[in-house]
Amino acid sequence: MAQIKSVLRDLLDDVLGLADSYAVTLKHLFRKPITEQYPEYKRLFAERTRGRIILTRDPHGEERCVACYLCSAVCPTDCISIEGAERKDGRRYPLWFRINFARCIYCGLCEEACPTLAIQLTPDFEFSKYGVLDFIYEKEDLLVDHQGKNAEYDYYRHAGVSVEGDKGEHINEKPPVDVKSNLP
Amino acid sequence: MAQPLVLFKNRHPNRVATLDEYRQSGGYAALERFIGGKIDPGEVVRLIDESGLRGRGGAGFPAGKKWEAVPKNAPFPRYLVANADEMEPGTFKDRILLHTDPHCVIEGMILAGYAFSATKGFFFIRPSYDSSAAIMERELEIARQSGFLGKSILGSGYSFDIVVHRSGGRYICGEATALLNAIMGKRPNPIKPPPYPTEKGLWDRPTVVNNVETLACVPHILRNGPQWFKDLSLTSKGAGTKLFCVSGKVNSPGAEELPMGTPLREIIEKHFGGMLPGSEFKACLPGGASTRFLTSEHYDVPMDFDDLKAIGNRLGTAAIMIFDQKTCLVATTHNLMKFFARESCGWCTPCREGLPYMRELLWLIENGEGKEEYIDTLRSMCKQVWNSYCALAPGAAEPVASLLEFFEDEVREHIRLKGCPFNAKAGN
Amino acid sequence: MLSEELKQELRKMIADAESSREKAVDVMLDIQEHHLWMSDEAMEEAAELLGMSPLELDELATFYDFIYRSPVGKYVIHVCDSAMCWLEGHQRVMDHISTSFNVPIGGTSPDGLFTLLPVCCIGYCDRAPAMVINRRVYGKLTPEKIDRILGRLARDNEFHPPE
Amino acid sequence: MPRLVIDDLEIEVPKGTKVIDAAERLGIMIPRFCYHEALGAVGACRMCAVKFIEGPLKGVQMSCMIDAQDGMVVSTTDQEAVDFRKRVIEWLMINHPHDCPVCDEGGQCLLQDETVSSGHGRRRYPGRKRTYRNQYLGPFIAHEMNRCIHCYRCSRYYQEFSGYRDLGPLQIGNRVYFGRFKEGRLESPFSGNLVDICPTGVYTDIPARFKVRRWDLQRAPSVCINCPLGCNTIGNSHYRAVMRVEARMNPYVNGYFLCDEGRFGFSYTNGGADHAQRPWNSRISGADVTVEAALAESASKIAEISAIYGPGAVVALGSTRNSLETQSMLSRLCRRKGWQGPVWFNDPAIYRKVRSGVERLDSGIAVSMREIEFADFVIVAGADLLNEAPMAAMAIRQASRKNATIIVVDPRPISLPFEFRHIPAAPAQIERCLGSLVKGSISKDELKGFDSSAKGFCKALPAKFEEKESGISISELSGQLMSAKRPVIVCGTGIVCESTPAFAADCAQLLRESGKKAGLFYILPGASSFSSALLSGPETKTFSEILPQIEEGLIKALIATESDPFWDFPDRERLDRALSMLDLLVVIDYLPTETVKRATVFHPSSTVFEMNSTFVNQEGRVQHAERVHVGGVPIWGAHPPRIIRNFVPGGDHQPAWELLWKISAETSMLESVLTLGELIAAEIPVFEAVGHSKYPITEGRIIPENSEGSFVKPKASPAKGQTAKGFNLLLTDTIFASREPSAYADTLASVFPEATLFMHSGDANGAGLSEGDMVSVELELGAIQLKLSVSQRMARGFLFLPRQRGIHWQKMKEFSAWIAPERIRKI
Repeated sequence: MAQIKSVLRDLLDDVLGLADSYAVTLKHLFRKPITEQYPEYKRLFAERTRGRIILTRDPHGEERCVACYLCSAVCPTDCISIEGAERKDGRRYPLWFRINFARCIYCGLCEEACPTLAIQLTPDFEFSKYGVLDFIYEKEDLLVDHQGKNAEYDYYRHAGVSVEGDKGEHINEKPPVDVKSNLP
Repeated sequence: MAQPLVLFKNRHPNRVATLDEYRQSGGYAALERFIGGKIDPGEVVRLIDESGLRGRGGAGFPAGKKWEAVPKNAPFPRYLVANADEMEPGTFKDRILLHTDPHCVIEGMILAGYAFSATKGFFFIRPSYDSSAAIMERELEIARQSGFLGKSILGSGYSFDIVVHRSGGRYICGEATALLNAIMGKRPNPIKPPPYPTEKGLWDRPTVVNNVETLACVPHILRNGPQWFKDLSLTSKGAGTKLFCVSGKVNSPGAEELPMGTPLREIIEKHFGGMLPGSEFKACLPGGASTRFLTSEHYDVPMDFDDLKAIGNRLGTAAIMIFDQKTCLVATTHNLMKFFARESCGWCTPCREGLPYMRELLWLIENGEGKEEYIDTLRSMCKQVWNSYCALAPGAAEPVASLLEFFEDEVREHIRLKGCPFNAKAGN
Repeated sequence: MLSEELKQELRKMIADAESSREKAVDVMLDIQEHHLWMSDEAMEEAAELLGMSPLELDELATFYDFIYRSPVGKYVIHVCDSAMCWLEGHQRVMDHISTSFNVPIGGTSPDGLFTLLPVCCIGYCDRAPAMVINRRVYGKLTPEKIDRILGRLARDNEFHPPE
Repeated sequence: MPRLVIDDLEIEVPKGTKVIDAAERLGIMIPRFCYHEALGAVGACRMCAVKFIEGPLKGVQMSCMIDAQDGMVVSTTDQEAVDFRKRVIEWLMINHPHDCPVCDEGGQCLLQDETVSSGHGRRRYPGRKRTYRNQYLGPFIAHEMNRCIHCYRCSRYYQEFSGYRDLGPLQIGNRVYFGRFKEGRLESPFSGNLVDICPTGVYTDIPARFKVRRWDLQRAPSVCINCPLGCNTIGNSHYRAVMRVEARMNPYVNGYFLCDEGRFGFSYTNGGADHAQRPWNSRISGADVTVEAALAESASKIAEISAIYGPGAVVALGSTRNSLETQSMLSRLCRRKGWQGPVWFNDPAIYRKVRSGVERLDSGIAVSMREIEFADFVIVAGADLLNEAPMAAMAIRQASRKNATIIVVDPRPISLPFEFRHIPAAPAQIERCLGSLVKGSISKDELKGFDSSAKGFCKALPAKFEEKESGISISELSGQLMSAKRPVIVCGTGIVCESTPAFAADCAQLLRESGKKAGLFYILPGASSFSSALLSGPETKTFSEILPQIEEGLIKALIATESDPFWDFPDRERLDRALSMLDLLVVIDYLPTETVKRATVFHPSSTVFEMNSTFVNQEGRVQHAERVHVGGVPIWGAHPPRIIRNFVPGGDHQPAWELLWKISAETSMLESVLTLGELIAAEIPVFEAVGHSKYPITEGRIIPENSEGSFVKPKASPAKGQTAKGFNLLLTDTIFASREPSAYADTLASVFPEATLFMHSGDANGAGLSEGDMVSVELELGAIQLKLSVSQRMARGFLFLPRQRGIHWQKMKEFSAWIAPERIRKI
């Protein structure tokens, strides 16, 4: 008797189990689907998404990158190479700037390391090429015409090195010391 | 008790005492007796040591001890420097002394030089005392003519000459080692001993640096004896008289010679005409800008080295700057800090960067941009600047430290009101 | 630019010293008596006389208050701005000189007569506020007194006797 | 020896050791900015504060200012000290700009390190930052005063240590400014050390400016090969280019510092700014070929010529910039193949001087630069140190700062950054002057104690030397020398007579016999003259002696290994003619020399930065230079190409010894000699003797313990006074422009001294010439034009012409010339 009882209980459990999953299926039949029809439909990503890397410009339209080599130093896959140079007015810039996207893992450390907010990751994640060389991005390919995520920041206004104009014209600076001043 | 006049014995309004006047008052007698009489230089040192004469330039180091520090077998030439670079704010006693009785200083220099066999004396004087320098040069020539100075003084075989060295004007030049650098034509940065100037000073030769007032006391002590000098003081530990210069909110500011240990109250009320009408004594700086504020609590303190030390203060140069209840001490301290920050020689970090930092904070407090946390920052910096290279920064910290100790309420009031309750104007 | 006469005089002064560098300040003060300030050429010539490099002399010149490395007027007015003078109204003195005699603070009047500079304590605290003009000191300044002193200098090129 | 406890560790240090150094010995690095071992303590930055807990001092004190004393208990981690140091950083940072990303010091900045380590991260100071304007300080050093933290290291180094007077502190208080009186190039040829000594980025290295960060550099210990001193350096490379050279501390050689020629004269290895100046590829008759083709061509042609004309028709040229490996290989090959050579020098006189000098050095008398610093009396005979071996001048300056007497006996208008007595004796008079000086210092008692040869030498020394013009009394100087304890004789090998180096050794020997700890220091030409002298024997020829054989057609093939006869052989036309007669000119080099241009077969060799190599400096110190990078055409300066290659462009170069071995086709050689170390030891037996057969040899001196120093009887020096009317024209070196390889560095081109002919002012007056005139000097093969400089402080009857790149002095027929007065004219 007890045996029969247990068989029946098992049977009931099985039926209920089936009914449960049917119920879920049934429920989902009437739900809005989550999957999207990529690439026909493209979703908007958050600004902070870590996708393709760009080099931004400062509010005056100058290159933000000063070729400080911090991004290449921090890069865990060593995919950034740079050579720094100096403009006539004393401003540093990258003579060339190369990212090997075939190696990039989009970790965003370069963006964190960048002291001038030049290098930024964008939501663009679609990256497939036929040739390996096509993954090698040069400065021309990386440099964009906008400020990216930080519209106002202008590193050279804070830096304390003069580019154009005299010393002491940056934010929070005193006029330059006049060595020959008669003032005490 | 009558005011005993020693250094100011020959004081005439608007006139310098002549050599004759000085001689009539007993001048050059000590020189004749000691150098002319060829009494051993050691005797000079002994007498000065016994008299308890302490340096009048601010530090209060016993003069005799300093001369003794010149090693007996030290090389020649040896130099004596009279420090008339009186740049401590509030201090002007040396100027008055030089305009009163220059020969007193000259004789003091010669005797001091004799004490450790110096051959040349430098009279180092600041540029704004140009008139005093001119008087000195004139009187030195007179002394030279009279045989008190130059080759073989009074035929004794001891030669000593004095040149006037004009400074280009900087507070740090008053620091003994910086002063030596200044004389040698180097940048006047202090040098931390050892070696002490008494071993390696000017051009690596033994050099003694004494304040002008200290030197002026020497002939009087030698003439009248050490006990006489000791008895001049009102306190048992003190010795001699002291030139007190009083400025600020009193009726007749100026310099007076008073016995060492005269109480502050007596100085102000009896000798300098009392506080200005409508003014009440709030605080004073008892010994120039690098001493601590002395509050009315200690209005009766005897003005002597040890007594002031006992209440945590210093006699310094005995330049008493008196502030009344209408004076904003934050603004005053800011002004003092501005002075010290500007006069830092720029050698060590605490002084060069720390003092402007403190000045900036005081200025912000005074001008209503102060924050509570500045008080803590100031307080810790007051301690930390003690680790600087020379004594300038520790001295500069004294007014601030005492401001925060005795007048913290006033400082907090500034911060609370976002401005100065006295409406004082601190120039930055 | 230094006259041969002056150079001769300076050479003599230097020869009397223990070491030539000792006279650096005196030489510069002397040159200023004639040329008002230490121009680069004056510095170079003075350095040569002293056996120093121009830089070594400049190390001293820029250190000291009373050596002027920038052009100054005929009369350099240093107004004390330390504790006592500040308390007694050094700012009023500065402002008065500045407005009445057209001297910018830290600069020189257009006629090249006066230069106005602050200075730290000059030891005339008992007669505050005080000022130094070409190393002559005037205390207890009032607007009237300043007008008298500077007026006389401007008019007659004569120093007012100290009071 | 005081014992003290620092951070619970006990240490015993020699008396006079500062607490900061005692801590360093325990491995505790107390932060510091102003303190530097070479400059000493001044207590300006107050960064090295520690707390003294027990002992004679208490409280927070500066560890650089306090001598270690018994019983001190010091804590570097005490909260009060830590707080104070943190505050000092805050003070220093209130005005420091926010420019680390664009500062070349970033990544190697002491201030950056200490700021991070102190935990100071946020600026609390509410005021504004102080700013300064910068100055132009020349082509080497960039100035950025905003970054200054006023540690005074630069002015102390520049004025006190190196002895120049054009950079120092101006102004007062927190406006102190370190700079020059007026903008302009720093006068010191040691200015590059400012970069190393500045704890932050006030002075940065212009050639390396903005190129690379320290963390991206490939670094390796290297040795400077421009002059014989062998200063230790660090080569720094990136993207296949040597970016900068820094000084490497070696207490015996260069200390912490380096001269500007050594520091900035490296760009030859990169082929200059456009990378085109270096011959990168193998060539046959001017056309680029593969490495293998060139090697095969050389090997077969050499074999062919040997077969036809005999091996004696092949000559191997080496030079004094060869590495020890190359020199040993050359020496071995010549012997085994029967080639003539190796030839090391052009000028037979120089060769003999170098050899006689090296023969006379022994480990007892040879001093290092470090030992010169402790000398109390230095005699420089026939050497223009600042131009011939700059860092030696710096070493003598340190002796001078310790009050040593310095005497320079040299006919040239010497200038040095310290006080010295100059006796402008003619080259033939140098021995006379030196001899009388030494003789005067030997007392009669001392003379009695000498053995017969010393006695004989001493007695034969000239008793008197009159030097009227300089007004210097030799007898007075002799008196000073008599009381000296550690005299050093520095002897040049350039303009002096052939007998002088040995004579100087005899004088030093005599001083040693008289109980002094005397030293001898030679200035040799080139980085490896010492080893070339060890590798040569009495029959070794110089190029001048080989040249007639080429002209006669006896020699058919020349193998020039890093050797350029055009560099220092006088008669260029003759040389050109002779070389064109050769059947084969094999050139192995890394510089674009004139000889390279004429090569039949050219093989690119590796520079010192591209291989492991060994050099022996002029005091016999063996030093190893490690390979810094593989080399090749550098990438910087232009966009790197977008191609994928499996080879390094310009990467064909090989060490010269390897190329030599390959073209010799001497395959059997490795059977008898297994390693480079054994090769060297086999060629230079002294290596074996001092146990240096292992390779690489990284340290040690190879001069024998005590060579038999036998006194040579001094010859009677010629009588003074000129017979014929005219001038003796001598060639002399000048800094930056006279030495291979640095003279090929385009970084130095802008500082090449102006071509100047030196003449005594009396002579000039007689000839109607004056300072600054442009003159034309008619040499045997043509005239040269250059500026005239006159001086009173030089020997009369002499003209000195700098052997400098860009002056076509090779219009002389011999190594010196006799110029009649009419052949020098003002134009």
